[in-house]
Amino acid sequence: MIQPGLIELENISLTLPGFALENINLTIRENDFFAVIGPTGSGKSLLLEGMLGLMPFTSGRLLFNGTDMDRVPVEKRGLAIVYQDFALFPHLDVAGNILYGTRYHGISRDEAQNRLEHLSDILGLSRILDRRPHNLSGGEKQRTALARALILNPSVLLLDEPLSALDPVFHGEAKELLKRIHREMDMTIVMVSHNFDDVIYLADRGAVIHQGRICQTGDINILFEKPCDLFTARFVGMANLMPVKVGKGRVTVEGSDVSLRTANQPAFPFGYMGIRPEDIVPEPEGDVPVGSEPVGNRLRGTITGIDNHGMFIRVGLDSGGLQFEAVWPRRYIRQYNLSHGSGIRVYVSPEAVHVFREKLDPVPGCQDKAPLS
Amino acid sequence: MIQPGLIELENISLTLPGFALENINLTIRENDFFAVIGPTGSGKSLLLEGMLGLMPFTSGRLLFNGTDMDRVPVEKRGLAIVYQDFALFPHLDVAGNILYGTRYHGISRDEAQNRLEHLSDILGLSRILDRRPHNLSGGEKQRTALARALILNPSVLLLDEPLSALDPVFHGEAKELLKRIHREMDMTIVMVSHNFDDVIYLADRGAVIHQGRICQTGDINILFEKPCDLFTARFVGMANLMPVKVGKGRVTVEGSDVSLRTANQPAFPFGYMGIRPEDIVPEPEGDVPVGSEPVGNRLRGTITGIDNHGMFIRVGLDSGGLQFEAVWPRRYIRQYNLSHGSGIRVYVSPEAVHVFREKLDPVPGCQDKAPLS
Amino acid sequence: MSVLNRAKTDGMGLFFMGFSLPVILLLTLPLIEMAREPTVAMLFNTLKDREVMLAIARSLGFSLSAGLLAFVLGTPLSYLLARRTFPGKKLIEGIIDLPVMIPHPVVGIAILSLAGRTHPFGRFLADMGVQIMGTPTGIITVLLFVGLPFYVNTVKAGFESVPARLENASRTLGAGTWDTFRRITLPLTWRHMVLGIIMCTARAISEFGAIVIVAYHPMTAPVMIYERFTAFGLEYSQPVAVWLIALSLLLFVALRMMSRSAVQYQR
Amino acid sequence: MSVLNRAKTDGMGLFFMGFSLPVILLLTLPLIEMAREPTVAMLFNTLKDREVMLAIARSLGFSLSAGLLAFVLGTPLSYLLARRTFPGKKLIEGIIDLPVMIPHPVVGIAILSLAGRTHPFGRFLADMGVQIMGTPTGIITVLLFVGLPFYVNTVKAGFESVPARLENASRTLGAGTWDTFRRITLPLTWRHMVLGIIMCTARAISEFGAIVIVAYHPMTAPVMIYERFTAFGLEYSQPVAVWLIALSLLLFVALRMMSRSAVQYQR
Amino acid sequence: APAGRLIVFHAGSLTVPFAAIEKAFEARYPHVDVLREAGGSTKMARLISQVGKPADILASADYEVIDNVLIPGFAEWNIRFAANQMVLCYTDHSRDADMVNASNWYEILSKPGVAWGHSDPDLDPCGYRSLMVIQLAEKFHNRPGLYDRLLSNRPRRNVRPKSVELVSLLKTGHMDYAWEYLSVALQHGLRYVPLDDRMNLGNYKYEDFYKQAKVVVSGNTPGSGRTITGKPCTYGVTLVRNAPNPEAAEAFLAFLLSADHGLKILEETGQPVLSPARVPSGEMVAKLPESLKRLVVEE
Ligand SMILES: Nc1ncnc2c1ncn2[C@@H]1O[C@H](COP(=O)(O)OP(=O)(O)OP(=O)(O)O)[C@@H](O)[C@H]1O
Ligand SMILES: Nc1ncnc2c1ncn2[C@@H]1O[C@H](COP(=O)(O)OP(=O)(O)OP(=O)(O)O)[C@@H](O)[C@H]1O
Ligand SMILES: [Mg+2]
Ligand SMILES: [Mg+2]
Repeated sequence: MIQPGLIELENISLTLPGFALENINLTIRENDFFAVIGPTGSGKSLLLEGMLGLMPFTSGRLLFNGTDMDRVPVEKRGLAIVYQDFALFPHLDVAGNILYGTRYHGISRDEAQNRLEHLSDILGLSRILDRRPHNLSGGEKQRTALARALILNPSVLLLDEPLSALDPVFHGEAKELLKRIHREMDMTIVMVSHNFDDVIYLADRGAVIHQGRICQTGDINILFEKPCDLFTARFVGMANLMPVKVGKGRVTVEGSDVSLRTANQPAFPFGYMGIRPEDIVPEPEGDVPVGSEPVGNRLRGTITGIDNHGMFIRVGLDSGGLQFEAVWPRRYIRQYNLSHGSGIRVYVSPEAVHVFREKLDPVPGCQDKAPLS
Repeated sequence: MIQPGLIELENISLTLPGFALENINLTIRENDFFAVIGPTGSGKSLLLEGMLGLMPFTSGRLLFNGTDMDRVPVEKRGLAIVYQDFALFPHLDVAGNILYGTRYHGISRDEAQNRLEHLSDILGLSRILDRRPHNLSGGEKQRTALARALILNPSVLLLDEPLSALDPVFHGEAKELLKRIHREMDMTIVMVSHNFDDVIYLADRGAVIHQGRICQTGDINILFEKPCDLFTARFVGMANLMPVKVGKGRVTVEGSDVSLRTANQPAFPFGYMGIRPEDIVPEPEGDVPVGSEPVGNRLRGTITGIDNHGMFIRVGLDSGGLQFEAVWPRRYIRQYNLSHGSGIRVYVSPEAVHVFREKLDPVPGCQDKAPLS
Repeated sequence: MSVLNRAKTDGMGLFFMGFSLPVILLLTLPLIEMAREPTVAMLFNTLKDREVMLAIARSLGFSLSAGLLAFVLGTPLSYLLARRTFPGKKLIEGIIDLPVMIPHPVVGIAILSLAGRTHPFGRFLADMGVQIMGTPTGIITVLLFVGLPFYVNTVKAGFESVPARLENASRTLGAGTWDTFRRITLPLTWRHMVLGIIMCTARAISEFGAIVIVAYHPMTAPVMIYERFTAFGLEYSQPVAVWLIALSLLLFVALRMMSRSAVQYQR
Repeated sequence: MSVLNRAKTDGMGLFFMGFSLPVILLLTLPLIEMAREPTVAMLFNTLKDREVMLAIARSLGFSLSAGLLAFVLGTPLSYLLARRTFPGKKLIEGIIDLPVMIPHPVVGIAILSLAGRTHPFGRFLADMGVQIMGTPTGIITVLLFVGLPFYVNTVKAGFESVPARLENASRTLGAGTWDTFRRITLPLTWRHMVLGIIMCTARAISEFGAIVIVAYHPMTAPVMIYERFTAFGLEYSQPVAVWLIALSLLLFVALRMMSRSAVQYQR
Repeated sequence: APAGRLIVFHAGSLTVPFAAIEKAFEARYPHVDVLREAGGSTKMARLISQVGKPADILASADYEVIDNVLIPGFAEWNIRFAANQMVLCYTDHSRDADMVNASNWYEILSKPGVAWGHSDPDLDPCGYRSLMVIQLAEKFHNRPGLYDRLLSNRPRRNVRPKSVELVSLLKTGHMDYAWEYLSVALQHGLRYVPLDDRMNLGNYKYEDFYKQAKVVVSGNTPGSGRTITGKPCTYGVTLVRNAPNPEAAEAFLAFLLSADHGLKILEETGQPVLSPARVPSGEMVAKLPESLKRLVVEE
């Protein structure tokens, strides 16, 4: 049995009638919590199936700790997967499900029993070990599926949208559980998810996949805060996207005199600026507060709209003829006396001013079609 | 054809083998955007099916604008529904799907054609009218399903988890669309959803359902901010739940000397306090800022943990031996120099201190089983 | 759920293939034998024999009639079985499967007795001018009896494969039960119906034991094959069988093409 | 997808029920006729006739053997058809359905010709000591031939209803293809297999046209029914039919109970 | 003029000649459509008497079937129109085909490994006649116990419902020898062992010798028995009472019994005939339709 930790995909392709994964290069390091995100139908699940060996790659190399996996059958790869709908065996009870794989991993009966007790203790399954899957609640099913994978001490755990079917209560629970597992057990986790909150909360590193190609990969915060191209920026929820001229340490929005300092100096003369709506911060009129950035990056604008449903409000701002969008906690309405047409001063930290190109050269085609509009 | 606007459910029950809706009383007013929330399997979809007439109620009365619906077949009730997975007719093209119901609503061919053009214009479907559903992306399917319902000018639109299957990009789009439709068209909307962000963003009023019973109903903000019982409080994400003694204008946490002012005076001597984690606001050391609440509701505490993954950080506080939980924007780390073990002053506005009973008397059984822990 | 061929690492697949061989041989050897026997000249001679062509035409015609009758009479029942619950449903499902297990001569005898002039039902039929014995009516009745389970089970599965939610959606859009059936259910189960007709017709074409009792004449192909085999020997019966099977396959291919040229869609 | 009875507002349901009546009559009337005919005394007399009981026992025994053989030989093929793609798959699926449409005498004739000493395959069989004509071997071969499509199609559907993801999940847990088949696929399709055996056995019990050519003796029930009918008349043939059907129903109920007492689960 | 459908039930062994007669008759009477139905003689008779299957004419391989099953309820008279004799058929592939002859056939049939068969005595006259031939051989060759010895070498599976079915079994090599009528052997081009007239049931002169053969076949109910005594092979034909098409039936019978047509065709196809056809009693002759009276003689 292989004990992968480091997973490398080199120039992987997987061609199906009507869809193809192309030129996938990816390194998942030992102990990573690695997230794969992308629109529906972009090939995320296919990528996992390929890694498992359930879908043969058309070309390229898949290496686990440097060993080529091409001829290694599914059951010898040492990956465990938890499917979105758990795929529990309906004819076995919870204990039977959890113990299912132990005999193939050279785990003795006693040892398996010990692990079963330990896991069902941690996961709160002790009292339902003799129930069949169809009698379980969503959360119980999920924990059973996890236990079934974890009892084998897999060095790599794949999760395909593990949380999307849960209601908010189960959801929160399950998220914490995953976090704990990754923290406490020595395990590489690869997770496919549509939920950015989960991804940001859980993952260290990640990749954005679009139409079968990797658009960007790296640290998860960088993925969300410094997307490299316009597609990724839009996909990860970057707002206030505007074409800019790049100057020394600042950018100037094309066709206006709005100019902002930016923390990183881009290496290209033209590009796009993006600011997350929650990074535009209102400031009380009057002096700049103590301890805050002394110079610049303050804009004065007029409020053009307030959408005050929910915990957070969405505010439209007009500044120098440009339309900005900000998201603020609800109590700011009272705190800053927000109302339609009123003026306000906002601050954007230079770290929050992201600059990127429209298209990334090495991956042509990836950004051909903007999914929004 | 009935033109319902006002929907009243009086003492509705629906008994199935293994599950029952019981004693449902609900009024959905004309032009409401009404949300139904609750854990999985609580009976939300069943309630919609009952209103449609697809599942016969066992007892009780369902009134549309005062008319009893008991003997009115599905197709005469004048409700339109959009299912989570859209339920498009696979053998008809987009135009065929959208026009499907027009002939049963006395809409002339010309009029139907006009409406089709208008709607496909608004919804961006003009270029795909001759495509079949299986060729459509998730977002296109969703808009087709909406158009199919909207072309009939229904006075009531039911939505069963209309957004849960969409990726974040489609999701945002679709949410805006629903908002616009409700704002611009004269329509009552009833929506089932698991996504509280969507619910708070879209709905005016709502109901919480649990194990086939209504736990609470009313204004959506009140539902989330002032849950009446412990189950609802937990379900809508209320945190910092602690048993309290109720005094005049304030509550005192049992077994401690922490005491907070509260905006509403409860009518019972003992109960539970809850504070949303984002309503605990840090304050810089020093004087109380200008313009803020002058007296009280300030706590001094020690930071016991910071979970700094994601846009928002989750902070644990120990104050007077009690454990509080707060959620703050990430930049507060720098702004307030947060670190494990450091002291901090926080403020909780009296409006944010919610007080409720453990159980509501009129709905026994509803809160029997706490879903959390 | 199509899973691609993963032959290279898959011992079980190979083993299973080896294990399937006897079955495939069992099915193909007799067929090959049947088709191998007649010489080409014999085949063409048979083609000129009017009796043979008539018998084959009758077999195809009567069987297809049974298939179409199953379509008309069996569709509503299939729909009810797929969509509704009602008392006695299990019983009816059991009865539908019975013709499969009743010995074929018994089927013939039972239908014949029922239609005999000594039986009240037979007298009723006679008064209505309906003759069973030795008539196309009788043959088609027998064929319908043995073929119906095939139609009903196929089409029932078809109706079950149409999500009830599509029908519900149609009704919420204002279409009544009839319109919903016509505009949603029917187009979506069309191909199952064609398949059901094919299955019913195929089963009917093979029937011998019951027909030979109800109607030796007008002679259908299986009866003729039997007669030729017993009286003249193999070389006269096999060409008839080859032509019958070849022509029915042609018929089925044509039917399937027809249904395919109708609306194509994926779910 | 069970939808409750909504009779009160549903004209289509009533209409469909009315339309289903002829079909139900067509199926039940001959059956009732068959069971009505023999007197109780006659039924009990028949029970004492050793020949009859032997023939029924043979029919049940041979048919069940064919069913069990279909289980052993047909299961791997069904699995391959449900799970794999391979060249010629469509062809094999077509061949599997052929026995349904081949006239029963032709089946008998083809198998007989194949097994004759004038045929190389027949000589091979003879050298192996296998006799087809007039032996249980021959009868079971015929029954397997006509019953196999029923088994394979039922069990194929069973395999298809097991999500491939469950098998994949098993393999990711370390179980090889064999263990996966044994511990996941088999228990989950067990009931389909029992149903397949029942269907195959049921079809085999009814066979007459092919058997009568391959083996007049040892006499199976349908042949005996035919013989009794011709030699002694109706009143001696019908009791045999009634007992055959009654006993086979009993057998099927027992089989189903067995499979039910095995693991019960919902998906 | 006769017209319409004419239903003729006949013994399986008459299929070949009757197919030819049908052709000739239909050429003569183009408005008549002859529908032949072949089967074991007893079965065909029962279809008429018990199921009420409509038929105009029954031609039986044993005239006694008509006497026993149909007269008087379903028919009034019985004309004997053809004869036959029993032969032992075989093919080139049969074991010992190169050495079998009239004097050693019974030795060969008793050899283990030689498969021989006959049709079911309960259903087919050819069946009990086959058994009679062996009994007569026992007498003729003076080999006591021959009958039992031969039958113990004939497994039950070699008994088939109809003698014509044995032809295919011979041809496919499932059987080495089979008992058939001479006419069938000729029609199917089989090789055969001709037997002495005292055994082959084909010669009226030996009626008394034939009487020594007695075979028990099933009676009217299962389990009961009925003894049949050896007689020459004589085919009978009758008009079924309440025939749907009596006019055409009469025409067909006249055609069949006329020496220029039916009897000639029968002879040409290897079927020995009784020319002219015979009727047992004057009483019966009186019941015949006028057109037939002149074609028969009283015995
Ligand atoms: N076996 C297959 N044969 C052909 N095409 C397939 C197959 N499996 C998946 N596809 C196609 O490949 C594309 C990618 O599928 P995949 O399941 O990987 O998407 P995904 O990124 O997981 O989407 P989602 O977020 O909706 O789960 C889809 O267009 C799908 O239709
Ligand atoms: N036709 C039916 N017969 C019996 N039980 C049913 C039927 N339909 C639904 N149920 C049961 O009723 C309960 C409520 O189902 P419902 O679909 O209304 O849940 P829900 O609140 O919509 O859940 P979710 O959020 O998961 O969609 C479930 O336990 C379900 O199993
Ligand atoms: Mg996926
Ligand atoms: Mg639901």
